[in-house]
Amino acid sequence: MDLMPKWAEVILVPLISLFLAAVLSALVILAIGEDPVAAVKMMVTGALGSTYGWGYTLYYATNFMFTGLAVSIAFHARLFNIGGEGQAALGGLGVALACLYIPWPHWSLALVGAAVAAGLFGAAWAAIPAYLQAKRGSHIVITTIMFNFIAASLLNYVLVNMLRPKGSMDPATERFPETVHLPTLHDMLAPIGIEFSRAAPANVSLLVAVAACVFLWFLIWRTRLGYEIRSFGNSESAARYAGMPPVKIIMVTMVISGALAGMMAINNVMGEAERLVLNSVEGAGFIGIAVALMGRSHPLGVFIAAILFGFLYQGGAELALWTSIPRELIVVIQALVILFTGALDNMVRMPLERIFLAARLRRSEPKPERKEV
Amino acid sequence: MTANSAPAIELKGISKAFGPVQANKDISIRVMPGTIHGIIGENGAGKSTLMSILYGFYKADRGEIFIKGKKTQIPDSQAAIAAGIGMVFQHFKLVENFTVLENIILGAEDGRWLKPSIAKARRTLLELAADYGLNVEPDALIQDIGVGMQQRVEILKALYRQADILILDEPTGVLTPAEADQLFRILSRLRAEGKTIILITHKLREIMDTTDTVSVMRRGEMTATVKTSETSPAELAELMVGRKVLLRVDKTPAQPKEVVLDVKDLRVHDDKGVERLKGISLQVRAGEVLGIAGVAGNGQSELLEVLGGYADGTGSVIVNGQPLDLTGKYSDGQSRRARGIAHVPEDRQREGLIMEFSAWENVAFGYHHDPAYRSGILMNNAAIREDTEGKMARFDVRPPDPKLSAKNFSGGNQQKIVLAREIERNPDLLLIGQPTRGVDIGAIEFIHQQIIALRDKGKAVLLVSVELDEIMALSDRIAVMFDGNIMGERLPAHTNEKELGLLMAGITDTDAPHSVAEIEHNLAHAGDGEAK
Amino acid sequence: EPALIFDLGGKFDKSFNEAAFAGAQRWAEETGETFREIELQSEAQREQALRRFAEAGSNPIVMTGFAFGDALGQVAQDYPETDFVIIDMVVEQPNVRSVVFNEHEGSYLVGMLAAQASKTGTVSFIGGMDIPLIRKFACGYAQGAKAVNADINVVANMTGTTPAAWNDPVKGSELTKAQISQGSDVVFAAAGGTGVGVLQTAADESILSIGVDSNQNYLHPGKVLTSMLKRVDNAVYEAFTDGPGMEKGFNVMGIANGGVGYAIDENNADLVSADMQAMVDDAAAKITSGELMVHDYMSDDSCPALTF
Amino acid sequence: MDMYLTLIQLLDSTVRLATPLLLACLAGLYSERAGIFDIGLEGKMLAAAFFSAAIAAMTGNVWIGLLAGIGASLALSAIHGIASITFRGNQLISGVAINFLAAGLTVLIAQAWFKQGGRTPSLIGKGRFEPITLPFADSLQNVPILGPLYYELISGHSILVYIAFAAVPFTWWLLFRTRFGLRLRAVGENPAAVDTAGVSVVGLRFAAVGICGILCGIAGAYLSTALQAGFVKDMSAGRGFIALAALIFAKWRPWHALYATLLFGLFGALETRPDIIEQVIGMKVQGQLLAALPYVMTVIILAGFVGKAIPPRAGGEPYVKER
Ligand SMILES: Nc1ncnc2c1ncn2[C@@H]1O[C@H](COP(=O)(O)OP(=O)(O)OP(=O)(O)O)[C@@H](O)[C@H]1O
Ligand SMILES: Nc1ncnc2c1ncn2[C@@H]1O[C@H](COP(=O)(O)OP(=O)(O)OP(=O)(O)O)[C@@H](O)[C@H]1O
Ligand SMILES: [Mg+2]
Ligand SMILES: [Mg+2]
Repeated sequence: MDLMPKWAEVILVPLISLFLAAVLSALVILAIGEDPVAAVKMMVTGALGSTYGWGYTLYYATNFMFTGLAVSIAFHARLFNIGGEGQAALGGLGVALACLYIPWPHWSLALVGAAVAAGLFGAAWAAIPAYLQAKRGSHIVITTIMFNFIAASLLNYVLVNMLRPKGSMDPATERFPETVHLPTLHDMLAPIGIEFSRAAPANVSLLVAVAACVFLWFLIWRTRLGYEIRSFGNSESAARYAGMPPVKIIMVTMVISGALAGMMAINNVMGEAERLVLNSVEGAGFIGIAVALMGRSHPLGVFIAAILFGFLYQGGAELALWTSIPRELIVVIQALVILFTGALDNMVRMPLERIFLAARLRRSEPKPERKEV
Repeated sequence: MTANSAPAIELKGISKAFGPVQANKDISIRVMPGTIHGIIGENGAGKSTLMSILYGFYKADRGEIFIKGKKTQIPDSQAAIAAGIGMVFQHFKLVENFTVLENIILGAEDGRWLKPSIAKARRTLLELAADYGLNVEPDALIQDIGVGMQQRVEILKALYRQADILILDEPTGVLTPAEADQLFRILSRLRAEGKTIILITHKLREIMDTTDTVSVMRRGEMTATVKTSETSPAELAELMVGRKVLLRVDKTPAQPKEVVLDVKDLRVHDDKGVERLKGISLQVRAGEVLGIAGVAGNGQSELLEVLGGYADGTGSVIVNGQPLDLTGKYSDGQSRRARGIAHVPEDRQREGLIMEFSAWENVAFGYHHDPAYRSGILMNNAAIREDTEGKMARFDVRPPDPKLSAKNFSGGNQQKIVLAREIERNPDLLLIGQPTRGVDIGAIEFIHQQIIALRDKGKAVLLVSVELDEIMALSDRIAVMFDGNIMGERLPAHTNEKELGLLMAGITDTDAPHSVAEIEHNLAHAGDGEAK
Repeated sequence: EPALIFDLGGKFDKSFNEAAFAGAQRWAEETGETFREIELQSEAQREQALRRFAEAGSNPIVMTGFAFGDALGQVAQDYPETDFVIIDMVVEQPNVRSVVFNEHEGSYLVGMLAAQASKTGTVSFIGGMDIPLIRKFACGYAQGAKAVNADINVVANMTGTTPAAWNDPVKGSELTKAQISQGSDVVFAAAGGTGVGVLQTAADESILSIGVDSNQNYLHPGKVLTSMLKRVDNAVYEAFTDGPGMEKGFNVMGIANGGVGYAIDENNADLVSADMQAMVDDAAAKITSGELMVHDYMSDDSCPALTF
Repeated sequence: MDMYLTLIQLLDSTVRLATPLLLACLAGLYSERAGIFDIGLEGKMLAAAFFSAAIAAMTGNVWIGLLAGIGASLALSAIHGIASITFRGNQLISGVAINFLAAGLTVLIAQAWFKQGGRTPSLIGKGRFEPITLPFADSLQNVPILGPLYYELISGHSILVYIAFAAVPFTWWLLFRTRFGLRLRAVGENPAAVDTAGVSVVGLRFAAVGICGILCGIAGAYLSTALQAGFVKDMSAGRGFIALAALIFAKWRPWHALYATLLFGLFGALETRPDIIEQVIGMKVQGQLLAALPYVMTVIILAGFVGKAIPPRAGGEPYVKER
């Protein structure tokens, strides 16, 4: 018998974990001498109190959807992709090259082209660790970490020595041409009469991210490939027995994962900065881990968790702006979420399981024992 | 040894649950000093759990333990060792890349520094070897010695800690009959010295031959404790399963036809480069069951794996006149299925099923590319579910609920799901490993019937089992494997367990007299040449 | 309410950003008013920070660092009612005031002091991020040193090629040690927060160092020869004082208008003799009068006194 | 001779830069030998760097600072232990969480305590570890060849450097010559064997994780109180990951850990001396390449192209007796 009903597994456990993380975060805020209630209020007004706030919240959420999905699909194959950061950085390079060197007639075509380029670059960056894992058994966690650093060095080199326009001092590409500028929510909602802040960077990539969520749900739960990925993730030996080629599954999964992480760049590089700067990913690759853990690797969960983290991110930025609480508060919250929903999962789960078991035994006691088989 | 001396061990009211599984229910037992006490019971009856509690590996939920009449708390193995208990686990607890000596002193070192401990252990080991004939190479790495030797190391570990109560959990599962005989001689020696021994086994013969008293467990409960001299195998079997047992399979003589599987000079190397199959040849015809007997770990698993498509090999394998791809692109489970080969793997939980998947998802497992189960790149879930309902009904899987996860079925029902999936494909060749491991008597009968029925439909069956009884009952021909070779083939009617046992120990000249030492040497050095 | 945005080195880099902070503080103390501020955490936040302050109605908005140039070019258009001040960069928008400094002139002066103080005949320079602006420092420094001692050996290193180079004291320290082993006994750090490590190591190893932007003489009294002052504080102070509606356009701050200079205080009084000071002041006067032209690296991307 | 002095200077720099890597690498070695993977070395170092600098700045006593740094690192170790040993959680995820926790908390606390944008004040006087001049260093300084070697390279480091180098033979001896070492290695290979031998798996693993915490604590303290005179945010700058790379490079062996970290330290030293590289190999090498080199080399090692690295067998797996 399952120890817990499904609703407890998918809703109760994450909620309790989240609650614990929130309580600890509040304590941290108290400890640095600030008022948690006021902080939360400020975060809510800053992130959700205006279309400007929403615009940033959704902008960040878009990033996190991509990276969260990237980590999730890898989790389904029991692969831990810590390399989202590097893959997204490379995706940015793909976007920059596509936008700078191809004369796109219209943003919509540019979006498709840039998304493909971003996906390809991200996928390529994930494919190497995947290949090494599949063929040489190199632990993918370590190799993807290493690839994050290598990506940082590579991008640094490319921006400083190759893509930096002549005479410019900062290591960044030049601005993308006007034609590839993506419509923001302001542009998209104005025709239907909704006034949305024009300063906020949320843009059409949000729709792409939502589509990616739907696509991934379909891929994982409805297709034969998804079935193979899940099989492999649950039991490698069984997948081998069934004749599902491990090399193919690892490669395909990681390529999809890397492509998703890379595609984040259509949001931050193409949609927001409109040029490639150093460290454009800003840790979103790592936040993807927290998002995937909290969302239980389910696309719907990832969607919700990404919005939550978008809120935290924007709210945290507001806090940093108007109070003396540094932005690092978000990093602490993120750490606590990863800790409680990921590493300390059993701390929440074990007592719950015991409670449900006891409840079930109590329920079944009065009746004469019913043999199950 | 006097009648009124306190029992060496007394357990009172021991209960233990693993989550929802009640592995031990209110168990009480007394074991007198200087005796060999047998415990028998089906798979999953709770024998290992009970002994692990006595050894402090698990903690009981309830109950008391008395050692030599004194109430003793055994919260961990340290306490058990202090109380003079030693245990040889069903699955050995050795550090593979440590030497024998290091394994022996682990946890029983003298003082903080290793050198003197090792030196002392080396001396003691020599003495023990002289006393009991337990010879081992002290500086060999565990990963380089055979299972029989590993078991010796486990026994030596217990003796080194001066255990006077020794628990052995299914010690003979990995031994040849001759090796087992030697083990039992050692146990008799130990008993003669006043040590108390608890012996867990499935094999009624071992119980009858060696024990003084025997306890029977069933479904977590202790059903009886009797003097061995006052009982019979039939009575024990009945106590074990709760009803009369019929250990015979009704079958008509085989009518072999054309050769379906033709294997020639098949070789397999494991990932360390050790040769596991050393060029074996065999044939299976339509309408017959070829049984492969042998001690676990002599290449049977590799044989199934390479035929099933998930290990690479060299040599020639021809199925229905067409060669099989042994290393290339078409050497995988999918291609094998396309060739009419079905495979019930040895370990259903690791290979045959995905425990987290529902029954219907498992029924599609390996056949998810089947046109009936798919639509385009998608899975046709509705069709699979419907098909699963039919299969569950025909194979009497209980409960017949396709949505239930595989982990929530009992072992026997899990095995039935795998069988239904593979047999209903109506394959030309069925590869089947350990078909009834961990399955209760009722289900065993059903499974055996299914295998014979497939044979009678004119299909070829290659059966691998470590249970000699099962091999004898089902096979039309028996091949014995030892150290990656086939030692010989026999017809069931013209052989017996003794002869098969010698073959299983690598001795082909079965008519000549053989010393235990020779057999031992053989087993210890199986696979040596390549290991280094 | 005016706002101030610090670049990646952070508000307390003891140098460039801290000078800006000091200017804002001075304004706040004198007027009793308040200002808003934020330290950037990453490249990608520049635009958000600008927009957020503009949205919230801060005016003027002052930012320190060339790296804001691109983002400001975008944002300034969206908020025509807001005045922006950018330091170290020129942004041509009607509502932007661009303040740049003649760093080469100030560096020239401290280069002269370095050459006079050096006993080994080797002085050195440690830059932060390798960009033309920092080369401009190095080039002025080398010219000043060579003006005193034509044979002097000038060793120059850059910490890195990315903004992280502004905040890597460990590397600054290792570079200093490397330069000491090459004979240097006066080191000039134009490296933001990295300079903290340079000055520390110089003090530990008993050589002289030269601070930058702010007056850093106090960091290791008696061990910092002088500091090349870049009056970012004045620029910020003036921007805040002028307030909304200020004069826009292009401001150059050089020796002539007190924008750059060198620091003498009680911490380094013993290190700089009256002779040294006289010589340097003389050069300063000549620069002011136009009699002496210090070559500006950024004018033609080359340096007569130093190769990179 | 000039070349020789340059070389000495380069090696001197190598030693300084290798020291934190070595300490962290040995820290990881204890933990991973006991079967607990630790990608949280980075975070522990960072936390230790902050707390040692902060407490040293407040008390003016670097030894109290060192203790505080070790304490902070141990606290994070305890979290890792509770998550991965007690609650049998995913060790990798726990490590990731610890890295973020340290990155965030150090800045938050630094800001709350010192209001200097996530730094500590600069350490002065007794607030820092000063270089130690070994006996006779001054008098031997002018002996040709050996003099500079002894004076520049061997003498004149802070006490923590000597501790780090002494930790190598000590670790070797502890692991391979003592009862504790035998058990520690066994628990990383097969915890069930240790358990049934009557030794506490949990105890051993916590001990290993604790040692790991202490060593990371020293590594962090070295960064902020010996190599530097104060804490700046993110000061560990990926060194924990390089140490992890070195650990794999060293195949979990103490002496090899020394060689690996010295090699990676040399890369760091070379980054500050582009002139030397140019002299030796005759062309300019991009700093980015040097920065990436340890990671690239680790990937190559991991891929098994140069000697396969086999981690302890039970590594990364929680020890589960009852399902
Ligand atoms: N560590 C464990 N966690 C959860 N359940 C367990 C564990 N060990 C055993 N069980 C369950 O407890 C029951 C009794 O198992 P046990 O191993 O004691 O049986 P056994 O009599 O030794 O069987 P076998 O003959 O197969 O060795 C089984 O249902 C088994 O699945
Ligand atoms: N490891 C386990 N985890 C969860 N549930 C288990 C586990 N092992 C057994 N069960 C549950 O306990 C019940 C009894 O299982 P068990 O294998 O002991 O059955 P059984 O009575 O021996 O049947 P069979 O003879 O078919 O094996 C099953 O219904 C199964 O759901
Ligand atoms: Mg058992
Ligand atoms: Mg069962």
